[in-house]
Amino acid sequence: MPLDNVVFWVFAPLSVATAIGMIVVRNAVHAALFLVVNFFTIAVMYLLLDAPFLFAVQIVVYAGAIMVLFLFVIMLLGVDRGDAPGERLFGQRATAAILAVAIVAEMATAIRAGIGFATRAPEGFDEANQGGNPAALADVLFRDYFFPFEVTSILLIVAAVAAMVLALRRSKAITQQEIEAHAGDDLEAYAMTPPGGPETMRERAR
Amino acid sequence: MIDPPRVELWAILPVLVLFGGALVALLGAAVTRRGEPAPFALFTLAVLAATAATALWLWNRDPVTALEGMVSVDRLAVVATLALCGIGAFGAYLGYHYFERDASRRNEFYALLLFALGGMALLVAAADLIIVFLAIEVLSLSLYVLTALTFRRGPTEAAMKYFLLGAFASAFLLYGVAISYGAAATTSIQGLARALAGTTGDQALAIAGALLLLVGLGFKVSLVPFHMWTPDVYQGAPSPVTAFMSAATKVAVFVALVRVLHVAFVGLQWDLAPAVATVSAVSMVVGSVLAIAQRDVKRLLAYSSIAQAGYVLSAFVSPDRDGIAAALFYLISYAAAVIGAFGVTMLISGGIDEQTGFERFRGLGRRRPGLATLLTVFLLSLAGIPPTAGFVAKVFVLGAAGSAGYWSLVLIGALASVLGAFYYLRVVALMAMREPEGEDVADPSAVPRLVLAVPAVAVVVLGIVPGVIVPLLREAGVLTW
Amino acid sequence: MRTPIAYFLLLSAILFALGSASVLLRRNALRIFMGVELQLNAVNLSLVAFSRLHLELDGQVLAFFSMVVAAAEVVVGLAIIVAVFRRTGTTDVDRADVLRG
Amino acid sequence: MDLPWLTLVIVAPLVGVPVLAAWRTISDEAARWVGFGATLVAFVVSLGMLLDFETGEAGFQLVSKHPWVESAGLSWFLGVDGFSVWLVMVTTFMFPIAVAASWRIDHQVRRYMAVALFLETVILGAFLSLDLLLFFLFFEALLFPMYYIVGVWGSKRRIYAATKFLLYTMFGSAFLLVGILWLYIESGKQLGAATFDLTALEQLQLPTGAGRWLFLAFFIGFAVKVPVWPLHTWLPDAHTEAPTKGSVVLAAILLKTGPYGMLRFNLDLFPEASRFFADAIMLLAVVGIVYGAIVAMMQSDIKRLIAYSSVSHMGLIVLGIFAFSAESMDGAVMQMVNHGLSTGMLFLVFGMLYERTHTREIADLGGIVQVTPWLAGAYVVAMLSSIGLPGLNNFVGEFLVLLGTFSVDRVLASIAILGVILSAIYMLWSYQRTFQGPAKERWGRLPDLSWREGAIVAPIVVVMLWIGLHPAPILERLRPTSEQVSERVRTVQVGEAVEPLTEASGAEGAEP
Amino acid sequence: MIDLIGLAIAIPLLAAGVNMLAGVRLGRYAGWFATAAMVASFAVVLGALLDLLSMPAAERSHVVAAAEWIRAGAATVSIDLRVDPLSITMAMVVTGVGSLIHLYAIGYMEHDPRPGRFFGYMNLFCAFMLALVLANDFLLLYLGWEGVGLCSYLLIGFWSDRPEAARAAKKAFITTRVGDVMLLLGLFVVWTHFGSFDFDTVLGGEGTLPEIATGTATAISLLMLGGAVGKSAQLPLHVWLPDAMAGPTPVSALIHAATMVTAGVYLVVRTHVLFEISEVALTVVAVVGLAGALYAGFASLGQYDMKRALAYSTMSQLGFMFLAAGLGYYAIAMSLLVAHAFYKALLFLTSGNVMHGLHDEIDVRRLGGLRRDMPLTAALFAGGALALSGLPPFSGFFTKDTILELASHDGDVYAYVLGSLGALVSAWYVARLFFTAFIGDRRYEGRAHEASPVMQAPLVVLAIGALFAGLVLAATPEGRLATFLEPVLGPIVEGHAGPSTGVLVAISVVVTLLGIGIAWRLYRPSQVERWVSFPEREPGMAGVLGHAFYLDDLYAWIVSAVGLRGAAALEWFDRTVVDGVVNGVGRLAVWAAGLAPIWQSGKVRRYALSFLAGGVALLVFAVVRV
Repeated sequence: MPLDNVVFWVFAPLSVATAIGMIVVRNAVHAALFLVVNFFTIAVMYLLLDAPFLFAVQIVVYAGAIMVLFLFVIMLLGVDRGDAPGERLFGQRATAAILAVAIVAEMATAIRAGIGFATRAPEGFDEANQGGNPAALADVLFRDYFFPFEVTSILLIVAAVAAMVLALRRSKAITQQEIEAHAGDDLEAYAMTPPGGPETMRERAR
Repeated sequence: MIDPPRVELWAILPVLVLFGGALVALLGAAVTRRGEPAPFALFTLAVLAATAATALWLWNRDPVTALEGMVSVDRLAVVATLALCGIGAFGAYLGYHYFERDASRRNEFYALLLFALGGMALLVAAADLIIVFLAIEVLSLSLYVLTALTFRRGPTEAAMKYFLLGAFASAFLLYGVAISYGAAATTSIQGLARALAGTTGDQALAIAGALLLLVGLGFKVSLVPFHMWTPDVYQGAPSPVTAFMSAATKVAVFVALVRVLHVAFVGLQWDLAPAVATVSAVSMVVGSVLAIAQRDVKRLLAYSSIAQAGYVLSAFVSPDRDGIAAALFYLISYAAAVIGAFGVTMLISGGIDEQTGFERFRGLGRRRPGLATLLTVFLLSLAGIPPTAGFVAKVFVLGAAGSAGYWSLVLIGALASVLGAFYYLRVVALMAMREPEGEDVADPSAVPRLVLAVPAVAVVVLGIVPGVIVPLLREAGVLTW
Repeated sequence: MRTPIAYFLLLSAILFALGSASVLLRRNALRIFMGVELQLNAVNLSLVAFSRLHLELDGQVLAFFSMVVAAAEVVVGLAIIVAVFRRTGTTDVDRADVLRG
Repeated sequence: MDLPWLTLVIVAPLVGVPVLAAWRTISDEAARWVGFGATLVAFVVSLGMLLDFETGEAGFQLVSKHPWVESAGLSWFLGVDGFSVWLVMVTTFMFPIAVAASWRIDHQVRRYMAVALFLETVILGAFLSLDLLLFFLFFEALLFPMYYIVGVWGSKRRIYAATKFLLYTMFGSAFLLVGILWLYIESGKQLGAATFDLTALEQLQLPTGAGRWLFLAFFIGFAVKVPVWPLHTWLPDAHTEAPTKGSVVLAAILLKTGPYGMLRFNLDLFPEASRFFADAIMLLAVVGIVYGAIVAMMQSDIKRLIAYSSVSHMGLIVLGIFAFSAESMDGAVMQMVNHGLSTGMLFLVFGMLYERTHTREIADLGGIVQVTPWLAGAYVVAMLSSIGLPGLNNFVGEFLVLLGTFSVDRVLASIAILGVILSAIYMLWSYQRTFQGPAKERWGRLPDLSWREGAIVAPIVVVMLWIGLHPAPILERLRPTSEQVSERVRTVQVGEAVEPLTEASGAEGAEP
Repeated sequence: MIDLIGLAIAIPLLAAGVNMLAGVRLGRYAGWFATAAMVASFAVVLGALLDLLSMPAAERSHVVAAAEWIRAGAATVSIDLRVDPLSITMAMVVTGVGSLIHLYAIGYMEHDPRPGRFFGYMNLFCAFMLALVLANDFLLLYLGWEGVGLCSYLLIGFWSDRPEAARAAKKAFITTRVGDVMLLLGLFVVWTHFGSFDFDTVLGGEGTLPEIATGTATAISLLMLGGAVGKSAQLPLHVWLPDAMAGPTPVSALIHAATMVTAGVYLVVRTHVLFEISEVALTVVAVVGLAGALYAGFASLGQYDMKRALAYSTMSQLGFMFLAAGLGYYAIAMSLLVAHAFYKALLFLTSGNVMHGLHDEIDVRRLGGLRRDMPLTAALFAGGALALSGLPPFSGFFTKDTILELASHDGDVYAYVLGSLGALVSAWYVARLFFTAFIGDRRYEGRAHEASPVMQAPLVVLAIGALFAGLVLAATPEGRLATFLEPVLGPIVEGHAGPSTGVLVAISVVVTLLGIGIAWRLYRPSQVERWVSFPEREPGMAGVLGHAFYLDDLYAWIVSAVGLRGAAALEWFDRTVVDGVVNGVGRLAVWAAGLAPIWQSGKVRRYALSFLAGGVALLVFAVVRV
């Protein structure tokens, strides 16, 4: 049994398992950690698929940056404990399960029709990877895809602006005041009232 | 070493202008916190004017695919860009009028608006699925923030819903890109077209990719059943934002859909059309039916916009230029009407603390005949009652559907428009045929009314002489291969 | 390499499905968002697999872009969630149903 | 002189609109005069049109055709023939009267007049346009003003009535739209360029199946407007809740767009299908005649009663159209005009009474004759006209329809003629209960007809007598057209398929 | 003069217009004005008659073209007036008797607030009646036919504040309308067969019969008979006539005795050609007439209201006319028509005098002995009664009994016997009226004042006519009138069966006297208590006669029980079912819309669910190829 098969059959189940774990565990932090593991497994898959550069990026960006950010926010908001007790949505789980299975089945049939389950990747990927994967990648990226690359910069700017606008909004004082104002609110009461109902009273009172 | 790529920046001049303007506005906002909003508004209008000018300049150039096949500059893109500029201008003015009276100035609004517009302008020119994806992300992120911009409970909740579902949707969109790539070994729209044209045999994978793209884009234009966010977000978001996104997003994304369905996957027309027709029919019916129960005008308009999306989509079953022209005409008339409708609603709802329940509109005809008349015109157009643009638009799209032989779709559309008339005219009746009650919080100033009279006039003129733009739209309907 | 490409694609499909499942099942906004991240990764896997299949690097580039997009989304998303939390003191999406009907 | 009469006729009423729109501070009285003046202008212009109308010509006259949306094959295509000319005349004739009758409207007069003028323009457009989409545009456009008039100036349940009217008729025209689009697409396939031009569409060769489906689509669209039993229930509500003018316009003119559409489009475009469905439709019509009359008998509300009488009368018109004999078609068109006059006048006079008593309940009224003999007299004239007394207008139409039908189908004609008896019953009965009998003291001092009201009623009476005693001028302009149409329809054999088209179009034809 | 016959119609029409519009101005001169108009019209007709007489008998049929009325498709209807012996006779009656009644009405209506309208209607009636009789085609005839119906409606309901008057008017119009519709259908058949309404075409010119199948002829003539039955108040459409007496008495005299009700007879006589082509129809006419004569005669015996009694008598007399026509003696029918016009008008007007003198008291039980207070009236009534009862040498004898005589000569035993019975009853009821009302001692308070001369004068003229018209016009079966009418109606063929004329005359006189005798026996002054209390003693009998064999009540029951119930049911059906469906659809839509909150629950996860479901559903299009 060739090595890549072994690796695949070791990490694929692990990946699925961690994904499931991410779903089922109550504690948000644990879920995040499961996700980190899952990302590792995916990174391994990249390795199998001769994408070493992405393997690295995956580990750095996802497992590193993004998930840390997640954990940080979870800690910050202190919402690590599982979902607060509340009414369940009727039939949500069953339907979700069915739909998940269904979409897998559909994609499976589509893939089968498209490329067939047995098809193996053709050899000769190295031509594409001349000068090593990163270099080749850079080649493609900065020639064919230079414009999308520019667009991503815009995208990141927008993201930054968004974060700025959303995070440091008005002066802290008002924020505090608002939090206090809303601390005691019965949220169900909101549920009954249209947007800016009692809300607006308060605004005017201010 | 790398041979340098061809960089025809002129091709994306409008986009560049918009993004540039956005950055300037952003710096301005950062520098002058709580500065006077007026300069920002004027600046935004100027930028939009410049954009429009560059777009017009592009009109007469031969359609090309530039930047290594990433954007294609054709008349479709130009027309769409012009429409977006118009919508953006009204959005900017409404926002100015809206935030003017707010204690904490939100001048980021203009920057974000321009970013969103930039994303849209890019989207309508996209010639590669990756650009489609990125552009949609740009405009989405901007819209998420715009939605939350007043940080009241409604807007923030709306923003969160919009974001979560939006991210969910973009995952599908990306999956669609991936599958298409898998099926055709390229993400270039024209490349896809060529690849799929050649191949024979089971196209299941390609179709799956196309459908996933349809799902992702369908979410943005709120087609049933991917519409669920629409009522909440439209109602929750500040009215000017709602007005802007309900009009602009639909224009941009539908144009992208034109490229995806009528260029990239035109080879699969016969497989995709039934799916498109189904979604269109369901959207028309569900949107219209659910709107009937609404007691809040913003929400009602949100549902109506769902139905409207269905109508636009019904033109997509026919791939010829007339179908595209019909869709464009519908989009333009819809944009004019809906931005006007939300604008009037904003004026009536009394500022930041929006109160858009029916009770606000009772007997408006007596209190504010001007506003009532404006809103009536817009609603009539949305309902598709002559002599407004909405009527002609409906005839065009249904005609397009008919020319493709989807007569059942035509009939459903025609019947759904009856339901439409029901709830739109209910608001009219509310304003004209009932006695006013409660105190009057409607905006007294006259300027916004004059501004909103412009789309009203446009709607009527397009309804009486649609000929003024139809030829242009048919020009735009000619797609580059 | 012997493992059929389809296996990777199937794995990616499964992960995509699991991701969406977690969106449907969890009530904590953050964990819903995690589900979305999982979906994006699944898609990346497909992209890379396809790029391997087609013997070209475009797929990997696309995956790279999608990572960037994911990062951007995370920034905005977390900011929004925090804003909501500041407003309502919860990240439970089921509590956020003022807007409905 | 050859002016673009038809365009002028259509535009004429609009002359008042800018005035009303621009001059915001206009006094109510002035606004009324502006509205009245504009309608008068329209009437005068239409007289000009009538003068230029060639007697003895069967086809379309005074045609004016200008491309409108070229790429969409849409054109401003107007024309008038023996059918439409009289409907135009009755429209322009009744409108000034209707406007004058609504002199008592006292809120939002400016808006009211503007809407009224717009309504007249749209109705005239519907009668004159020979471009299907143009027609449909007008056909749809007249819904909203009517909706508005009923809903804003109507009585208690006005919004319900207005909405019902609007939705019901829109429901009908939804099918009509599908039919029109089908023809449009088909013309694209057969004639090269897709067009809405009626004269061009007549050239289409439709497979039998398609023709029948299309016929039904068109028929439903018009049947709701007529209304053909059992699609009539919007009518009583709308009539009852509408203000007097609304009822008058609705009864006198709006309903006519339905039978006119059948006459102009169903018969012209789908002769074979017309033949095929004729029996069924005639049956419906006869049912409507008897049914409407009987239900009218039982109404406790005068306006409802008149409304149901309309159902009965309109049934007669449809009967005449689908009997396909030249006489019956003449009769049908005559009847459109006459029903407009007589029912219009009934609503008018009753409206005057209503302005005095503010009740529509038969039970509340009684003994009016002694108090206001002239008003009662006017009502009697309208009533007699409506029950088809010879010497008054309605008789001519009824007689011709029944005569023409009798020569085609004796049984149906013999049943339909029951309407003549029943109409006498419900009309006289209601008259006895409302106007005759001992005078109630609460109506003790109702004022009799004022000069203004007299002046409103008089012209109608004159015209009624004129048509009743000397209909020749109308008939001789009518005859060529009706003969032509009936000829065209009669020559077609049922089931005789025009040479079939491509399979595809046939299949599509079976779809709408 | 004959070419100006149109004036005979135009003048009253014009006068009617003036009277109706400006009657208020004219005030009490309205009556004189109207009467003048009638006299003028009479003069015109008279002139026409003289012209006609000056012509040779053969071409005594003159058509005056007036105008074209309706032309549609192939249908052309022109307004031509026909002057021939038949129409001129009718016209004479209408204008002559009409003028007298107008004159009378001046006095009778002197206290009415709105004489203008009254006389307007009267003139209008005469105009229509003349149009009816002078018409040269069926459509103009129909115009007049409906017109007189209208005027009768207006005049019966003239005192519309009296509910019974209003009801009677409506009843009259609707009942006759039933007949009119049959006539209309008849016209349609005529049209489909002849393609014309012209008398010359339909009825054939001199001697030439129209070529038409017996069946069609039967259809046409029966339908026309239906019309005639309606107008002439014959079985089974007679129910309106007695109620019609609610109108002013001159109206009863003019419309419901002298002229309009005879239109039916005129129609039958005018179209006798068609009737003859199908014998069936003719027989039916005879049967209807005979039945009507007997039925009405007995019904008249049961009436205490003088005018109702006279109404039934009118009906029975009309019955005799139909009998005559049915037996083929059209001329005799016409002469009876003329005579009847005189004496029945006379009788009505005299009873009008009574009402006038006793402020509308008309119940014979509260009359009696009137001859003391109003001798002239009594005398006139007696004259009318004699004329009607048919004692020689008065007109009734020369007309009614001639019919019987001819019948017996033709060997129609049934017709003869039953007819004689009818004659007996006629004598009986008219004598009854005289005895109960005028003989004996007063049963009313106060004194009845004799009518004014303006009312008496016309009566005298009428009385003369009533008594001697027969003698002048129809002394023998081939009397003047018959010969005058011969060109139109053909000669009278007399059979020779049965007993000789002398015997028959004797019998008829005996029969008449017998009738009068019975009347005297029952109603002579000493018997007052007996006949007044008759209903108490014989409720059954009195009920049957008084209610005219309950036919009217039967109709009423059918109308209310079947008609109105059914209509109410249909109205319910319309409201709940037909309209219910419509509103149901609306409610359905609203209900469906009400489900929105269940779906749009505001829960993101639900939204995602629906989203995913949509995606899955859509992907089906990829895996399952359509």
